[in-house]
Amino acid sequence: MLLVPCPVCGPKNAAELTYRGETHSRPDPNQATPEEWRSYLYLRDNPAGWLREGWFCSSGCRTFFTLERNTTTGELREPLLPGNKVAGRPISDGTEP
Amino acid sequence: MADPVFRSSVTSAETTSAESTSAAAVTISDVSDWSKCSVKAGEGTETAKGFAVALGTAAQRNGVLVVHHRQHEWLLLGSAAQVDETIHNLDRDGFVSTVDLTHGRMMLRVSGPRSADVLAKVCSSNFDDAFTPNRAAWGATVARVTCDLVRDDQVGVRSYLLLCDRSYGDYFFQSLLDAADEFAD
Amino acid sequence: MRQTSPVIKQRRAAKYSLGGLIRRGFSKESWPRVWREPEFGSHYDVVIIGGGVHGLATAYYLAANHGITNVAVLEKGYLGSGGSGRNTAIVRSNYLTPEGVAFYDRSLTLYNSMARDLNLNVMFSERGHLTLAHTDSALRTMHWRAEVNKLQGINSSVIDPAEVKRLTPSLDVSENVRYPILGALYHPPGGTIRHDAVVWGYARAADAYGVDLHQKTEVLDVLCTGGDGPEGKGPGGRVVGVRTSRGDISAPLVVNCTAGWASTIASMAGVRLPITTHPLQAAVTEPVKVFLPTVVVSGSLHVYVSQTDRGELVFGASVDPMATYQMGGTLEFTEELASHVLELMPGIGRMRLLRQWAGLCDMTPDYSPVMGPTPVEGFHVDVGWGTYGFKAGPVSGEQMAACVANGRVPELIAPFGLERFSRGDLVGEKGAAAVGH
Amino acid sequence: MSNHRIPDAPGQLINRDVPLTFTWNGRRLRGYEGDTIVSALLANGITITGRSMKYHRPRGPLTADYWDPNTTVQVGDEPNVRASHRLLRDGMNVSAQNVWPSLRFDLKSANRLVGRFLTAGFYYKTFMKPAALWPLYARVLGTFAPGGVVDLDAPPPRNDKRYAHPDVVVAGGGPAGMAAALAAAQAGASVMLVEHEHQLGGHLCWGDDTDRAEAARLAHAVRAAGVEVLTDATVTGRYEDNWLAISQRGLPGIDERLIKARAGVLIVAAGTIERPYVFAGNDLPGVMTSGAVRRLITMYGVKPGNRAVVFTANPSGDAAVVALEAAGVTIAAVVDGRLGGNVVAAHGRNRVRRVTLADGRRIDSDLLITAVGWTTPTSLLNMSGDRPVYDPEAARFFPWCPPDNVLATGGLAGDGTTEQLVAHGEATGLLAAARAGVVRHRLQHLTRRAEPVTTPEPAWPADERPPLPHGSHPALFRSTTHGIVDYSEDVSSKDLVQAADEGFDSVELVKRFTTTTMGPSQGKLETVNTVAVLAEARGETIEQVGTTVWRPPYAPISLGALAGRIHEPVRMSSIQPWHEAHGAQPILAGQWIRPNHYGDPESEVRNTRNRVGIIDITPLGKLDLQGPDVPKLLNLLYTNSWNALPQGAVRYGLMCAEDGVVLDDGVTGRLGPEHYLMTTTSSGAATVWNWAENWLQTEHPDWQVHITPVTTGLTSINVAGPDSRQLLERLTNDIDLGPDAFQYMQVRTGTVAGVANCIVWRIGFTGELSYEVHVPSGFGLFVWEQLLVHGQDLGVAPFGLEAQRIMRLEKGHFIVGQDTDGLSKAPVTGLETLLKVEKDDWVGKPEVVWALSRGDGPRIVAVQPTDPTVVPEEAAQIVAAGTNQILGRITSSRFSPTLNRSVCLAQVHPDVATPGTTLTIVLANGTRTTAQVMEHHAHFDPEGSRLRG
Ligand SMILES: Cc1cc2nc3c(=O)[nH]c(=O)nc-3n(C[C@H](O)[C@H](O)[C@H](O)COP(=O)(O)OP(=O)(O)OC[C@H]3O[C@@H](n4cnc5c(N)ncnc54)[C@H](O)[C@@H]3O)c2cc1C
Ligand SMILES: NC(=O)c1ccc[n+]([C@@H]2O[C@H](COP(=O)([O-])OP(=O)(O)OC[C@H]3O[C@@H](n4cnc5c(N)ncnc54)[C@H](O)[C@@H]3O)[C@@H](O)[C@H]2O)c1
Ligand SMILES: Cc1cc2nc3c(=O)[nH]c(=O)nc-3n(C[C@H](O)[C@H](O)[C@H](O)COP(=O)(O)O)c2cc1C
Ligand SMILES: [Zn+2]
Repeated sequence: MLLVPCPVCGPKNAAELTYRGETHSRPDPNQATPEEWRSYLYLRDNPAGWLREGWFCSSGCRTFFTLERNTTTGELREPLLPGNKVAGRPISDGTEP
Repeated sequence: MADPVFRSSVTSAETTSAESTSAAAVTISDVSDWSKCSVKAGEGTETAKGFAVALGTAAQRNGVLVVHHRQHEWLLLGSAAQVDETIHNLDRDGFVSTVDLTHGRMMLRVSGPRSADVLAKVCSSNFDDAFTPNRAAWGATVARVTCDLVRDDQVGVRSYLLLCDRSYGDYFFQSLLDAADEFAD
Repeated sequence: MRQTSPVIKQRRAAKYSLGGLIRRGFSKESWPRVWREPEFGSHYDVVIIGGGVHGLATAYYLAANHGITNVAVLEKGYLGSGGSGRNTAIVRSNYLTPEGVAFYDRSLTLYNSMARDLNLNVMFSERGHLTLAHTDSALRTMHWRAEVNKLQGINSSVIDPAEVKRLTPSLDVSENVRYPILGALYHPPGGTIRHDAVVWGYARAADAYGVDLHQKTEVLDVLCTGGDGPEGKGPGGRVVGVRTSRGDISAPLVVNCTAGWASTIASMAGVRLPITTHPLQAAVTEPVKVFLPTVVVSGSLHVYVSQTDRGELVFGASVDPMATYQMGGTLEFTEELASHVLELMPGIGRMRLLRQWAGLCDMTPDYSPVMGPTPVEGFHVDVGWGTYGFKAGPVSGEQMAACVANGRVPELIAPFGLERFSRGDLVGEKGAAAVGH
Repeated sequence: MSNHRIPDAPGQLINRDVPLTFTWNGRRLRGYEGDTIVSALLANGITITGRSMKYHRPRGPLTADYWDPNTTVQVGDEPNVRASHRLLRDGMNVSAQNVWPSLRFDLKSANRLVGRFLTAGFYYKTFMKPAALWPLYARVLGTFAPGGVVDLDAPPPRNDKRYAHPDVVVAGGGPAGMAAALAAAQAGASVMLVEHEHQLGGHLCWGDDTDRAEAARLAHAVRAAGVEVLTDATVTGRYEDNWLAISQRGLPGIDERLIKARAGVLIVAAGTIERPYVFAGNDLPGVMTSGAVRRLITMYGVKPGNRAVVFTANPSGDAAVVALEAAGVTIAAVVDGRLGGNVVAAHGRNRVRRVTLADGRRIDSDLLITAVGWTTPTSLLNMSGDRPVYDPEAARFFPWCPPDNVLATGGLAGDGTTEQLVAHGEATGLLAAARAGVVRHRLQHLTRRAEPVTTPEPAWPADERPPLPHGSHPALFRSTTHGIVDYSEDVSSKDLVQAADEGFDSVELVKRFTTTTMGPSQGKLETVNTVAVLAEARGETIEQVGTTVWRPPYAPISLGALAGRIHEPVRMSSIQPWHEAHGAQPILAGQWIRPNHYGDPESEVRNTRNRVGIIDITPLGKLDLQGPDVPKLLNLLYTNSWNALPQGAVRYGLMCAEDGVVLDDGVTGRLGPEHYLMTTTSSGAATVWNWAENWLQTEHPDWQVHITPVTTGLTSINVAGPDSRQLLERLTNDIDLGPDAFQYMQVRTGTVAGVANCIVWRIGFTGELSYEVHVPSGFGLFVWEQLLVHGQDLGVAPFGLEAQRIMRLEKGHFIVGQDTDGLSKAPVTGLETLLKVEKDDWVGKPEVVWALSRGDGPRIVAVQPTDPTVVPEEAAQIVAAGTNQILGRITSSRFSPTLNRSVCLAQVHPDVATPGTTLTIVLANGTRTTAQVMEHHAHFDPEGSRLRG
């Protein structure tokens, strides 16, 4: 289980937090065209790589915060734990030995 | 009219049996009748300075245990009189609010040399002295219930206060008793 | 587009049969290869990205129904290495909306004749599918589904706990448990199928028509022209080919059938999708003698289970909340799974978990797929299959083939177009239970 | 039994002073304490321990350790017990699995005769016609399912869990693992040493005197150094950030426990596993690995046979010769693989009788021992992201580059003498302790509550361990004949070659087509042989073919252990004990247990409508809101306007999500100048709290609002009915309840039944005059009891959820989530006046505005069936008359005791939402009935005169 660095509590098991997904900014509700608004509602970059995402420390300090995580390697941009990366080779993607 | 009767949320019969002698490896007692008050204020305010408790820790202030478990929030635990007095004397500058949580939170004390082992069966927090020294305060799930935890050793004996929503009372108490079972002597 | 003659020639594939098996048992003659190792071509009429059941079925029906055989299926791993090779193979048609029901029912029809059509036993086992209700509101949803299903002519009804017990004796239907079984949606035609066989069946049959199956061929870019975005990508443009790890291919039509990876391919064409990628995990136990005759799903407990004819219990759950392309799996999944399945069947606590794995699911906001053309001409999608797309493989292939071949969106898939999101017309499957297999 | 046991000798783990009795297929047998089931069976001369899956060939011990594929048995109600690992207990009932009808006489072994047709994947190629018969075939195939029998009525096992946070976890208690644990502990790390077997020592346990002395020395030192030693325990999984699953068995009173450990560093010291050899007859009882006979002889004092042929290509085979001789087994031949010797076939029916060698010799023997090399249990490393590489010189895989917080040592990492292994283990332990120190420092530094660390973070120690050498070993995988590769799946090398010939062109496809490596040992024994056979068939190297993916668990773990204790939180109001004592029918609503009714909900309705009823509605979500900017927040969260809510007033509000879909509803009251109480639905309580916090923290951090949930701090009691005012007046003296002083939609605070700080608001879900009383929960039950005592003469009676549901339906109030669904946008409610499109910003506004202008969304309408006795089921479909075209559905329905007729709410297409429209409803039994769309949502008292009275 991922250790998630809550800015207030410190590293916590991911299960202690609520994942909130890809961050995106809210268009002005009075100006937005239906296209823009619905792209805010539904469309996502969903990158295979670095993703900025929201977390909520739901069973701890109740802070909403964002962090950057690589969706293919599991790395966090601010390395939390030293020594978690596989040096040399990419982490197994499960489809190859 | 009859005088109001205060009742704890722990209604199960075992309540008393868990409160055994202090020599036991672990004792679990229901201390829900403590006064519990939440104070919210900005981090740099006079109110905050008045408490002088670092985030993530707790401290005794005039007989009240002041728990700074969350940003902008303090939990005052103690007797009704002392908590009321602390609230009364708060140095309120700017935006400060208080809510009495006495009735909304149930509180257990888990004490004894094996208390950390009991909690380690139902909570993923690290109970090692280095991570949760005496007077550490934090939030975590315990037996799948969201709790506030405070390490509050009693004359050198390891001890924890656990607060959760009142409605979980029976379930929560039973879960801890069950976890403590293997350490019963 | 140029179509070959309406009478379609199928390359002779050795017919699978008991006779053939016996003859070869004596003669030691070996079976011919299931599919060719084709040469890498530089031009195809249609390029299909993704060698799962959707991509392969689309290729097969393009050839079989429309005579379009100059088709390549590009697969970065081995055939079926995506969701198609790692799903729990539950098949049903008791969906919540009329459009969903019509669509999946067509798929069941195709599955029923598949062994004959593809000359390969896909081991379709119509063992009955039970969706348990533990709360009033879940029961209400079951009724809702049953009523819609009945109007569409689907065999589906709500049954009481006694009937649940009769159909599946290992379930605990007693009342004084944390999650009492208040009833179930019973769907007799639902069941399981051998997922790998379906993949191989379509692959073998498509190959026999001359479709080129390129494994270990990763698409690195989608080549476009005329679009609003950089490199001619994006709305307003059209697709001209793909760049792969083995070279470029030119093609006027490209179909994205990459499920969990759908967003990565779409972004190569400058198209944004209403999709996030989440792992869905599954697990099997060690085998024991067969005791579980039906497929059991519990939405409230986020678990489903069936027993294979090899005796293992196959479990699944709902997707992991965190978006990721990693397939490592988690311990929490097995813990939740075990505690929930023991609520349903307290008698199996001594069975042991043998293996857990994960696949990637392309989740959409309305639990329905995204099918058909995109703002980039020639670039089609058949994605958004989430946790339920295996059962849709045949019908999707059939309809996508028609869509690509005729340049018109067939009625059966019209409700699932990408434009529904900008219109705000989501499909109503969202009301169904969280575990939607 | 005596002639299969050898005399007592050092190293034996059995205690001959404690004989045990057990049964094998009903036959009473004896063994000793310390025996495994298999050693006891062999000591009794029993050599067939089961039959194979497909061909029902007799099988006997092969590796005599946990991974033995042939010794899986049923013990009492427990299926699939590893008999070579499970210790014998007195009174155990052991039986063979996979036999029909009996072990010795197995009818299904007829499959052996048709084996040549049961080639890989044969079922894909046949049973297609006639299609109708496939279910029958499937059932027959099902009877071949291997494995034991689950007793569904057996008492559940006892399991639990715990968490741990060790600096270092060592998987494997052989010499390298013990040395690593010791060194790490001595360097100050907290260490957990996990050993799969019942004792520490690893392969030293079946070594010579020196080996065992070294094992004892290390085991003692490890314990003395304070290492937490777990035996009969397995590291079953390594997940992200060194999150480890450890299964621990055999604790007193606990069958299996799952330990979830967050380790600083994981040391994998899993050793090596001996590979079986592929040749004709290699699955006959009597064919064993060198490790098997050494274990049986040295650890259990069992003599495995009388005359042995030993095929050896390494020191372990050589040592087996010595052990066999010492046990009194005649060595018929030693065939040395290093010198080009080979075995070709073993012959016999139920046991080895003769062996054919490559040089043409045929030798009579009842044992054929093979020592052809090792496979590396790299599974934990693969789970960590490593992809071990094949070294053709050593003929096995080695770790390549695991992540920096996972270290490999011992046989897994290389070869060497015990001293070399121990030295490497020590170096690994030191490195692990140092790295774990950095991890701990970092974690401590990032955790505010932790003991502050003042020293700068130490540098990440580089790996400067001198590597263990890779010994060279002949590449022996398959002889010139075909034999079994995967014993538990009955897959032969011939099947694999056939799969390759058919074009299953990757090892993963071959796995799925043949099921090789998919059985209980998950490839521990068979992967490398599989890969080697495929490489041979395809003319590729082992490295080119690659292995299949390893996945958790390392060794199977019981569902019971994974589940642990069932922690299913249950919530109760302070009055719930009273409800239970008074015969309430409980209903589960989320985590809450609530009273559904007290026997007769319809009479509860009548009593409330005619006199006065009280209901416990504590689960109603309640949020205390304070601060000058609360109105801004309310304006954002609710669709309607909150600018001018007077102090002492309450207002109803509707909430949407950003997509315009109805999220929740409730009332909010203003208690003081900057103090509000918001209520939400019971199920929406947490959602709304988190959601409001989210808007404050992310979009409007400048707003001054404090939110505190007080759902259970306040016990909520609704006092409803014509006499409710009269009842409440008896219990309050500081709140003026007069109809003008305290009007509908107002709130007061005061004392109720002597309890101060109660909040009372006058609103009504039931449509009656009613007061919602919120009491500090410690006194909740007290106030409830007082209401009953003081209202006795008024006929006060409790009512439950069901009565409330009936009454709210009579009043036409919709319930979010029942009458609306995941796609219902706000206009569905028909509450257009609440949708303030002129307000600047509120959540979901754009979608609601567009939905209003389109006007084509469904509507909630009140519906009354033409036949008043017909109650259409909730979810009954509304269709266009004479067709199956769906126009809507009944979302709520009840028989109304007040109106003496059925009443419903429905969601319908706007075309049929006009009052007076006749609808066609399809009932669950298939018949159709008609109903009228009503003018008002409220079936009862649409003017609301009762609740305003
Ligand atoms: C654990 C699990 C259980 C499930 N259970 C069920 C169930 O019971 N019933 C059901 O109906 N559905 C189920 N599903 C869902 C179902 O498996 C999928 O919806 C379905 O398999 C999707 O098929 P597909 O052909 O679209 O995609 P996939 O089978 O995932 O194929 C996509 C392919 O695209 C390839 N690819 C990706 N990127 C590239 C690239 N750049 N270049 C080349 N190739 C690429 C991938 O390697 C992959 O093979 C389950 C899914 C999972 C993970
Ligand atoms: N001569 C022999 O019979 C023989 C047998 C095996 C190994 N060896 C040699 O011994 C050396 C290996 O010594 P070593 O100390 O590395 O290993 P070892 O084989 O002595 O000990 C490894 C131990 O790890 C345990 N283990 C494996 N995976 C585990 C897990 N996931 N959880 C808990 N326990 C686990 C095993 O039960 C075993 O006892 C190598 O050189 C090897 O070739 C020799
Ligand atoms: C329906 C089904 C049944 C399975 N049964 C087994 C099984 O009996 N034994 C096994 O080892 N794996 C079994 N698997 C899992 C596969 O071995 C494999 O883990 C899965 O297809 C994912 O592939 P990967 O682990 O190679 O990534 C099964 C998978 C599915 C989908
Ligand atoms: Zn936090």
